[in-house]
Amino acid sequence: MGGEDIQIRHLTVKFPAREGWSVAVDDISLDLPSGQITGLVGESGSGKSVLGMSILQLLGASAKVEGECWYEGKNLYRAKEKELEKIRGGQIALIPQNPNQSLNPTMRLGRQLREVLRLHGNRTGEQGRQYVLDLLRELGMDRPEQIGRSYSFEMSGGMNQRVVSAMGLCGEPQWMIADEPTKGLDAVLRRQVYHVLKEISENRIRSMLLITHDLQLAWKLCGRICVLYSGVLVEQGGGSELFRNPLHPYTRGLFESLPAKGMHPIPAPVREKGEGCMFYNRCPLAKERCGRERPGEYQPEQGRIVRCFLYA
Amino acid sequence: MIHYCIRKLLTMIPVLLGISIVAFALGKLSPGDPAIEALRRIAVEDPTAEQIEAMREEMGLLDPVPVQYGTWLKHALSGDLGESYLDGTPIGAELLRRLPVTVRLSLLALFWTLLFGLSGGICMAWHQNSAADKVLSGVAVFLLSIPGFWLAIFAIILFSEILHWLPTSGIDSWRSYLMPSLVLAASNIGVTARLTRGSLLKEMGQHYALVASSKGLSRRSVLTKHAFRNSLVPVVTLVGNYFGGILGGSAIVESIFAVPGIGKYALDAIYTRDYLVIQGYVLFTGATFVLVTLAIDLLYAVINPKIRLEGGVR
Amino acid sequence: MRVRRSTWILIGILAILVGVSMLAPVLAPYEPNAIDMSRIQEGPSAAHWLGTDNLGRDVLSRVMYGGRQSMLLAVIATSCSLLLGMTVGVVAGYFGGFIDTCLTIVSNIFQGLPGTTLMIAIAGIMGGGIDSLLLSLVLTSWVSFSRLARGETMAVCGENFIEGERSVGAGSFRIIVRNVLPNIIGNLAVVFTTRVGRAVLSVASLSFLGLGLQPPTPDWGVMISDARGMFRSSPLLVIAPGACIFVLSMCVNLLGDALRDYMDVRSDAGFDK
Amino acid sequence: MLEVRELTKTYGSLFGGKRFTAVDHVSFSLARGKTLGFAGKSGCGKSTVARMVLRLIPSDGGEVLFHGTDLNRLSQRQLIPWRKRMQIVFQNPEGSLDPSRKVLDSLMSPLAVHRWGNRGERLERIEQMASLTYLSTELFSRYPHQLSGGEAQRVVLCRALLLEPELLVLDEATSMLDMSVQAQTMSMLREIRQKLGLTCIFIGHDLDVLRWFCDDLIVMHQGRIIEQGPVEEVLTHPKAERTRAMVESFYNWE
Repeated sequence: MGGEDIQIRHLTVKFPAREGWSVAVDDISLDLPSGQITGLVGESGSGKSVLGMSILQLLGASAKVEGECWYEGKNLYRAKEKELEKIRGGQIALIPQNPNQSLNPTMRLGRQLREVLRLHGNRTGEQGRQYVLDLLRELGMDRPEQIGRSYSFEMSGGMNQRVVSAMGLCGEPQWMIADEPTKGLDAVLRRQVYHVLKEISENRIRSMLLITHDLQLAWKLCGRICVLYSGVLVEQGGGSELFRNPLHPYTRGLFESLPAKGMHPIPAPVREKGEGCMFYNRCPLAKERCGRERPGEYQPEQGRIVRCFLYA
Repeated sequence: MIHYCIRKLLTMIPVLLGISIVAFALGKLSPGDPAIEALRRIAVEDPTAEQIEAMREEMGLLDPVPVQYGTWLKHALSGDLGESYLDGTPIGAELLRRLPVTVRLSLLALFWTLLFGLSGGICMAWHQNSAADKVLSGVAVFLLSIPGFWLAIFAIILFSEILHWLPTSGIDSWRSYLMPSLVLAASNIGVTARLTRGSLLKEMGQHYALVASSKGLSRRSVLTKHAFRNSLVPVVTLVGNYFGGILGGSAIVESIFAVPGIGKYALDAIYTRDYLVIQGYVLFTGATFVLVTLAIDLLYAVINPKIRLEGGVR
Repeated sequence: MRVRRSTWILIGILAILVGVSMLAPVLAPYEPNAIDMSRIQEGPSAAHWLGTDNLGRDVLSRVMYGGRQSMLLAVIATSCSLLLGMTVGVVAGYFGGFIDTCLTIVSNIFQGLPGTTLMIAIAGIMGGGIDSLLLSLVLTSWVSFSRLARGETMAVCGENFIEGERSVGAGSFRIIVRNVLPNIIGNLAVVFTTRVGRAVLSVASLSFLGLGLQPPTPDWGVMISDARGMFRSSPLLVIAPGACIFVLSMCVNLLGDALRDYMDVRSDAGFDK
Repeated sequence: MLEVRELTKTYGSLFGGKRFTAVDHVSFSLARGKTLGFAGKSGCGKSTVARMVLRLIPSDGGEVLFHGTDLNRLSQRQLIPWRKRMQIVFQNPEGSLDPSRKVLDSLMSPLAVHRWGNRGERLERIEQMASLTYLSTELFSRYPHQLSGGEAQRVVLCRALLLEPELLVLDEATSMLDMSVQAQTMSMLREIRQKLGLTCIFIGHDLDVLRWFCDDLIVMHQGRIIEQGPVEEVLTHPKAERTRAMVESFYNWE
């Protein structure tokens, strides 16, 4: 268990837009240490999913990816397709968002699960079947044999969530990327997902990247948290410290808007966007400098990095 | 699955009835008086008004239309579609004798459609936006835009008259079917190829395909093992329509290549104003088409487990 | 979204085809039916660019005239089918229930008969000519519009904004005209285009069989039918009108594709990630 | 102001098969200026209740008394004047606006249906409501797909308020929005509710949001009301077993 760290250097991802390019991820450098869960937190359009998918090189042909992503001495952004196929599912697996749409509607679930075994690992035949059944049982399914014979549309969303989680685990990877696992779920399902992820992280895979907009989930699960705002990494730090004492004005605003904290909104844009900080137009603490210049990364205390001139 | 089959069978009945009504109506609408035609056949060249009236009475032409329809349908169901005005041969038997030729021709054309259409579509999707894709797309548009009868003339000139590879007309051997079936399939090959390409690319863009590649499957495996089967769903849905087009279009091709199928029979009948034959032709083609569509619907259920298991609505 | 250059070329070719056909009485060098028995089946010459046919008629003039009726027929018939199919489909899709069931059964019956078969039968029984062509074209193609319109209407009606309109008190007629139609008209337009192309081919095929437009009408299909046996001696008689049909139908098909791409881009424009 | 008695809705196929009761004899009342929350698992029937109150779908039984008039007895035509007194905002902002029409056209439509004023007056009214919902007039000439989720939802809200409704139904109106956008929308809603003296029905599944916005709460399960009362009371001292489980699973994950 464990594996190696993933190091992302100067990642920029652009998509073709009507005029020129739209930048989804803007020059992000980030270490994902092995052996713990790193949370990638942000709202829609912040580029968190794009960043996660870029590690597996699953962004599609139209995306333009610049930068480096080092894992086991290889730059994944430059790796050959054959090498990537070994890494995907075998070294780094994905728990996708939207489990109902993540499964092939015309293939039985059992076959979709065994497919991973065939690609990675050496369990075959009966041994493989048993392995999958155990895995499903461990994730809280009562009758795994029956699930193997079913199709995804016969199952509830919560069940499919477990199936895709099991699918990720089948290849016995070192790393797991969970992409928005609680998106659009109600409270009951959300708690189930939390338990599945916790179970996985405690007993199977310690190194995980959790991409989410769900601050509570991140807070419960993550050892480290990175906050993204419109393609820029604004703050990173240890999970509990970050939640106890958020530093970046955006992070603070985000926490304040939690229902439990009374839903105090981040102000609507009060001034024009400048050349500098991405948050400049909404920031209550903005100075004139913030509009001109991009803040660098500052380290106000051990283990915490903030992109804000307040900590310069 | 059983539910689905029963429902499909049930929806077939009004369609078959509707087709029979259309066929009956066509017969009623045809110019000329069937009584006079019938008298002419028994060599009464200049019938008197009484003779005509008596013949009408005998043929049931004075009954109310629904009753006439009922009688006609009863006869039709027992295979009696009347006799040809021209030579008095029973039309039902003649159609039945010719049907295998048309069905063979149409099924062969359907086979070409699926063979070339699917493989062309897969090839285009696999090499998306490359030169091969563009060339094949061009070929597909070419095939679906070219008038079939024009293509047939060129084919005969080239393969029969210049190269002497294939016979011009008739059906002496399997080689005789080759040219007509390919001409018949041409436009459908174009349509199928384009549809398959679009459908495959759409499935390749679905979330489950992305997840499949995240498991480490190569693009080829994602396409062949996951996307292909799903992409067949819209293709199979439309295969029924193509078969309809082929079956109807076979009349034109049969006429050009002098293939003795039911289409040629009907066209010859039109030139000799043998309206009962046309009526029978409509009924026969309609019934054949409905049966094949039913078979395709069942095939559809095999491909799409959602329908097989839930009898879901299409 | 800008219109691509290739689309402009297509529109240009189509405009030339339509324009030449419309202006044929002005542009054509000869009367299309003027018989000149002294010049039978001549090859291309300065006087007759495309030669003459077996009755000494000028092929170029006949080709120029040859698309007039079939194009007009195709457009009129397809427009009628569109109106009929759209009305039926929208009504069935919007109101659902019993009306929908009835209309679906009717359209199933028409779908249960191969189009060409019905066309041949109608033309055969009514005799060739413009009215039987019109009738058979409409009867065979309205179903494709009604099916599409029904499906699209049902999809649109599943959206919240229709419920929103209803909740402010808008009536069914208003909703259909102002909310449903604008949202489904794009896809209907795509089908309209491809259907016009098909109708041109159908008219030509029926005329070729002698069941459509009748000789001596200068029509592409009729011309090919007349010249069928003379291919070896004067191939231009078959090639020229056929090429016209082919180019016309290809342009219409490609225009349909361009229209579809345009619609897709418009509906995907909300893409942001 | 609003009184609902024994409202029922069943779904089922025409030819037998399983009949399914989506809403089972639901009764509640709502006083002017109050906000009533609905909570429960997805598929428990809470959205169906809301749609039946507005008669967007016909009910199979029961009464909806709005100012003493039973809306279920009115014909579609008789219903039109009542329509403008109650409005609804749906969950998904993209689907709530006609994709083929510009924002301003969508905003004009409710006023046009009720033949409200002339064009100038309509425009004035729209601008007035737009400022209340913090909508910039720049957005008026855009198509819905050019709006963000939060903007689209504000347009829908603005549209709903144009006819000065007394009752506003919010059907999971913020659950598809981002956290910060939700906070923005909700605080705006609270402000507007106070300014216009609106009576609201709020359907949601985030208990914290319900607690923050509502006066009373109804908890539904499989089409039935299993608990109702003041929101604090219900959430802090749940009586029904299922309510307790719901509160438990929301606040305590372990």
